[in-house]
Amino acid sequence: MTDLREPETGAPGLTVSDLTIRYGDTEAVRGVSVQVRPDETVAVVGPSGCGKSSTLRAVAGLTPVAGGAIGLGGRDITHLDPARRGVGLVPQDYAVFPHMSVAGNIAYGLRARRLPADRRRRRVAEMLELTRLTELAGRRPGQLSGGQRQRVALARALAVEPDVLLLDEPLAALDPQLRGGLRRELSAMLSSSGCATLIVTHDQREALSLGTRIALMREGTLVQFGTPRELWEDPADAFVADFLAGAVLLEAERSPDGAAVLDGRWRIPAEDLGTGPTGHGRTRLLLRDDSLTVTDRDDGAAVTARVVHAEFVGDAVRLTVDAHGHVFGVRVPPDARIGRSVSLAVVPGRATLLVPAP
Amino acid sequence: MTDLREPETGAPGLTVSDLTIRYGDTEAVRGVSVQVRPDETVAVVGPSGCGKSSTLRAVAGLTPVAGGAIGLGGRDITHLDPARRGVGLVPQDYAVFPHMSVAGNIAYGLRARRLPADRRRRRVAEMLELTRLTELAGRRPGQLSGGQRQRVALARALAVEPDVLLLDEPLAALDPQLRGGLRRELSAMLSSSGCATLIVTHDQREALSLGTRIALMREGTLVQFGTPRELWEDPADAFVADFLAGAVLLEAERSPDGAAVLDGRWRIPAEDLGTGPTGHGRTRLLLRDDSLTVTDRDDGAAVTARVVHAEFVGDAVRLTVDAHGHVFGVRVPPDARIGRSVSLAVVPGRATLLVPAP
Amino acid sequence: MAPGTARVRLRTPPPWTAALPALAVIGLFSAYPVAVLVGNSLGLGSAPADGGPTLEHYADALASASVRESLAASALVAGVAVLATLVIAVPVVLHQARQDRAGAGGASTDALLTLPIALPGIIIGFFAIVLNGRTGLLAPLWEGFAGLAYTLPGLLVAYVYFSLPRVLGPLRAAAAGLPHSLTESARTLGASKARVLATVTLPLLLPALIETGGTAAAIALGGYGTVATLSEGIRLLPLDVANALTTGYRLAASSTLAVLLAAMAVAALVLGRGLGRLVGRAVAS
Amino acid sequence: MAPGTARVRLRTPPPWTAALPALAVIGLFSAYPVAVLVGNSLGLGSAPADGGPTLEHYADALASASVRESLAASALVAGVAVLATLVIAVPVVLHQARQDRAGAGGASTDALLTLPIALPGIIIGFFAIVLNGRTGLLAPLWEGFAGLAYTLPGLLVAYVYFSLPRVLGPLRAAAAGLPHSLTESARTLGASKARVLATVTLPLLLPALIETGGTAAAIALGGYGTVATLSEGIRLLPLDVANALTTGYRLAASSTLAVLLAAMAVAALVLGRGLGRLVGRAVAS
Repeated sequence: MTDLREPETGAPGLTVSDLTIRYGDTEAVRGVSVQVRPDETVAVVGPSGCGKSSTLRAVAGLTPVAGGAIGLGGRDITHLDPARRGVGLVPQDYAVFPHMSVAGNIAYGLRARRLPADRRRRRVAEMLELTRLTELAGRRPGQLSGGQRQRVALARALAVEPDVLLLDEPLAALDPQLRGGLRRELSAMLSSSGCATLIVTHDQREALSLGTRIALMREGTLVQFGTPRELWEDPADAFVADFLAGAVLLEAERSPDGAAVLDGRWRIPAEDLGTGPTGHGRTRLLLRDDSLTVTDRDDGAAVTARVVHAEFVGDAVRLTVDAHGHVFGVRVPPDARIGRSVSLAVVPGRATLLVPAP
Repeated sequence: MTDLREPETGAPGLTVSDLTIRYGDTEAVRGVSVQVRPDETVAVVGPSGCGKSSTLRAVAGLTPVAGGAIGLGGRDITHLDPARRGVGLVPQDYAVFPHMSVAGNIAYGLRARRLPADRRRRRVAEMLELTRLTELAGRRPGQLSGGQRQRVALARALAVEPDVLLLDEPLAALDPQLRGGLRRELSAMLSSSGCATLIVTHDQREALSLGTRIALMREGTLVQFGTPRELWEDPADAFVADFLAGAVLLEAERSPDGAAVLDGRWRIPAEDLGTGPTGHGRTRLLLRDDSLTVTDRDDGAAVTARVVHAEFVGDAVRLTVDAHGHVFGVRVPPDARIGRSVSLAVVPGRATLLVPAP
Repeated sequence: MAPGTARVRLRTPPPWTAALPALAVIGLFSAYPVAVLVGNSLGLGSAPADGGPTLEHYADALASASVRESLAASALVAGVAVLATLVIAVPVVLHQARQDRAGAGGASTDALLTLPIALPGIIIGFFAIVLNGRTGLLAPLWEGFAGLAYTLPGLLVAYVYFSLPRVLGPLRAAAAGLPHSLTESARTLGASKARVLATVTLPLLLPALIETGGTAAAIALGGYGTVATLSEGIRLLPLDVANALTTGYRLAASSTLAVLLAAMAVAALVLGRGLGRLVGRAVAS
Repeated sequence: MAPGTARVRLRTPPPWTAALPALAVIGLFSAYPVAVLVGNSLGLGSAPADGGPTLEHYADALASASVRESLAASALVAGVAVLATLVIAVPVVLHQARQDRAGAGGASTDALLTLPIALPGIIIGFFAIVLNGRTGLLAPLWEGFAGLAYTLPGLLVAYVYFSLPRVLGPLRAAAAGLPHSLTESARTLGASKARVLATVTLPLLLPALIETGGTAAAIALGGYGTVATLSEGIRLLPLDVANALTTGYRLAASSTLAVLLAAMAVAALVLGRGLGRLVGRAVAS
């Protein structure tokens, strides 16, 4: 309200500009800006309590906005009644109306909009087709599986041809064993619906696989917003690297013969390092699970680390090691003999030095 | 009860022999045999409804046994009162007594056993130390985090020096983001307690990392029981391969120049294949996510598959493909151009032909 | 300890043994006195006055105009009062559910609203007299208020007040049990607040409304204190029962009236529960 | 539609405006009559008989031996009856909770057990007379049964029966809410069933026992029907209130008794709730 900048709410798709949400005295969301273009799926991801669900609820009009603006399809909907926003919401529990059939659920929004009966029936049939529920049209939700209920909620939300589809933790309520298959199914239905979509999730795998762009939030603020590859290959900070890929991001100093990290206690030769451009200013070294290996060398190119823990992960043993206060994951072959401390070196080509563009 | 074989309940540790559990007319568990040696952690894993929790509850004496025998520390406990079994149970919700302090919880079993006050205090102090709860000894459970509550339940169960520790889905109630760290913490505490442990979980990663042996159950029966590497490298059947590693197991025919799979429609040259011994009788080909690659070759060494789905998984795109009715996962570089069908070949050395020992 | 004595008794016993303690409580406190009462009303009592099985006591009772009037008045007062109570209670509990979600702790409001459950029926009758008795406090405002307490509208108001705190608790639990995401989803689908109320909230609340209404009607039917205080006016069934008992100790006749009253109350309760469950199944399956 | 009229009113309004509808219901149906009643009892009534603020009506009431006796008997009957009810109810609800878990649907047992909630107090008094009145059915068995209904033990039994169905519902919900894993864990830790009951089940059930007991005591205190039927014997406070009302219309004196009765009932309810919450906080924090 006190924001003097003109919020950009005129673009097509969804535009969230400088959104702030307060619950009592606590700011749940602070100055978050996210855009969802038509035909695009943006995944808002972050640990629990990061404000991602509040952001989605604000877009749906279910949570009051303390500052900033929300635009949808060129209209400013910041303070519009939820019934007039033109959003399609699929809540975490799917909220399928238990006292209506599958077809009745899908028709709900169309009845509320007083669509003529014949057009309503046609639209419901289309939605049943899209979500492969035609044979279940007469069933009550009580007789459906979790995945089927999700599809009913999706069909119901899509039936009203919303300007944006909002999915709140779409897979969290489902059996973990089935989640992978249902994620692929959901992804296929979303892309065939062709609707701008905002997905909220705490699971980085879901975000990577469902989002054409990812908005990563932490403690109410937006940390990074970009394509999955941008976030994967050039994380804004150590939190993003860790959250998304379990990777470690170290401050590095580049020299002609390589890079120095851990305050110069570890010098990595240039020939072992890949390099990549970063848009985040500083030179940093990105290490993933498979970037390091245990070595016998004990020169400056290796660093000594204490083994904190070792666990079998199937094709490898994953060591958790501590080197000068930084904790890394290292994969070693399952039959490797590991003592209480190890020498670590970079696997050539597997570690990336992120270098600011000149 | 009608089983004529002598159940082996005399061994140290836990011995479950030919266990059958019925709920009304349905057999929840059928003829399951599992042994847990002292100092060993066995993980019972399987999809929901496979009977793994019923097995644990039968060992604790909380579910009646319809057939078979349960031995613990050389005693037959099949029908013993739960209070006299000498098991330490950590239920899925931790079941920390809300009206007692942390120390009071840990002392509960010692009081029930009428341990003298001084020995009780000493034991409680030991357990507080082991689970790093000493500073929280006076707290009420309502003031604890999920991970701390888990440690209270663990300390309480270990305090009575049980012959076996039973953990029911120990990490399922915790925040997904914290689960990895707490798994490592739990693993460390279990190994320092030195108590025979039976863990029930639905998560294959937990089973692989926590179990010295894994018992994989499906629909009430035991499918395979062995070390994580045995199950990983020589799965008993396609279900085990899929459940544990998302891998595919194909019937294969071995010839001097390689192996033929998919009814001879795909011939893989011998030089591309690793081989391993199998204890499960038939020759089979084990394919993991990273066993296949997309190729331009279109000879007999490649197989054509339809692309069902593609999803970004960070460092790669994971294709779900369908070849002659078999569904595989294939990882390709994130920038690969993929059409509607692909030719697949084995990455040399990454696929294993399991050959029965002669 | 001999082997076997420590065996777990976990095998499921036949249902009737498991239900034994509960059934004993029922038998001791319900079934037997009810049977005796019904027996009395059918002329099977052991008192020398009763001479064998007959329906004549029921015929007598139903032939009496005053009993028929009381029956009708009781049914009317209980039914209409409970309906009015539900109409008042629904917005209150929906409002409370909203407050709860917003975390705007309505604990004190809640306590105040259900406090009157402690007020005896006799006090509520007293309220009515104080306010609307023949020389009631409101009489100077409008002469219609004088003596209103003894009329049908007066009784209705008194019984609404009697039923309200009894209805708020269960209804509040039912309203709190409705997932808020249902109404939120309905709103985002384009339904107005009124439409959401009519198509989602009320249909899903209906089973609880019916069951709670039945129970409240049963309790209102049997509530003696209020009507006893207001006994100068319209007569309800409990008054007749008490009368039959005090004016000459005629066991069979008074048993008959008691059975009629109990049967009406139990019918209201059972009907409410049965219908509530039925509607619940239709609504939520 | 003009811009702005469709704005969502989601900003949290000040608490008092949000509580308005609920407060209106309270005011209309509770606060005002209570205030009037209290005013009357303090001599502030508008009737010409009342002459300004005074505590003399309370002094008179408490000086009367019969009122003092009624007060004591009421408190004793309500308190002891509710305690006895809880003692009977706890094993029943624990048994029901076990049944529920085993899926041995106790729906019909459940229905039978709470059905007597529909039985009016007046009918329950009637039961007592039929069974244990001066010429009651049980009198031939043992002469002590004759007239027992009018004695303290007889009243206690009648009030236990009156309270039981009112207590079973809430207690059952509380018992069902106790995680079964708590008792299971306690058992595997080596505690006998009795020890688990004493150290886990009962302590965790205690807040619900206290709150339910308080509410049941409040309702028992005000229950007029039962004692009215048995009015030949021990006198309880509701009888005095009714008497003061009928024998000569003395507003201030009868208001005083009514306030005393209402205050006792409300005190029982509030004490039960407050203490229950307090113990609950001590138990579960």
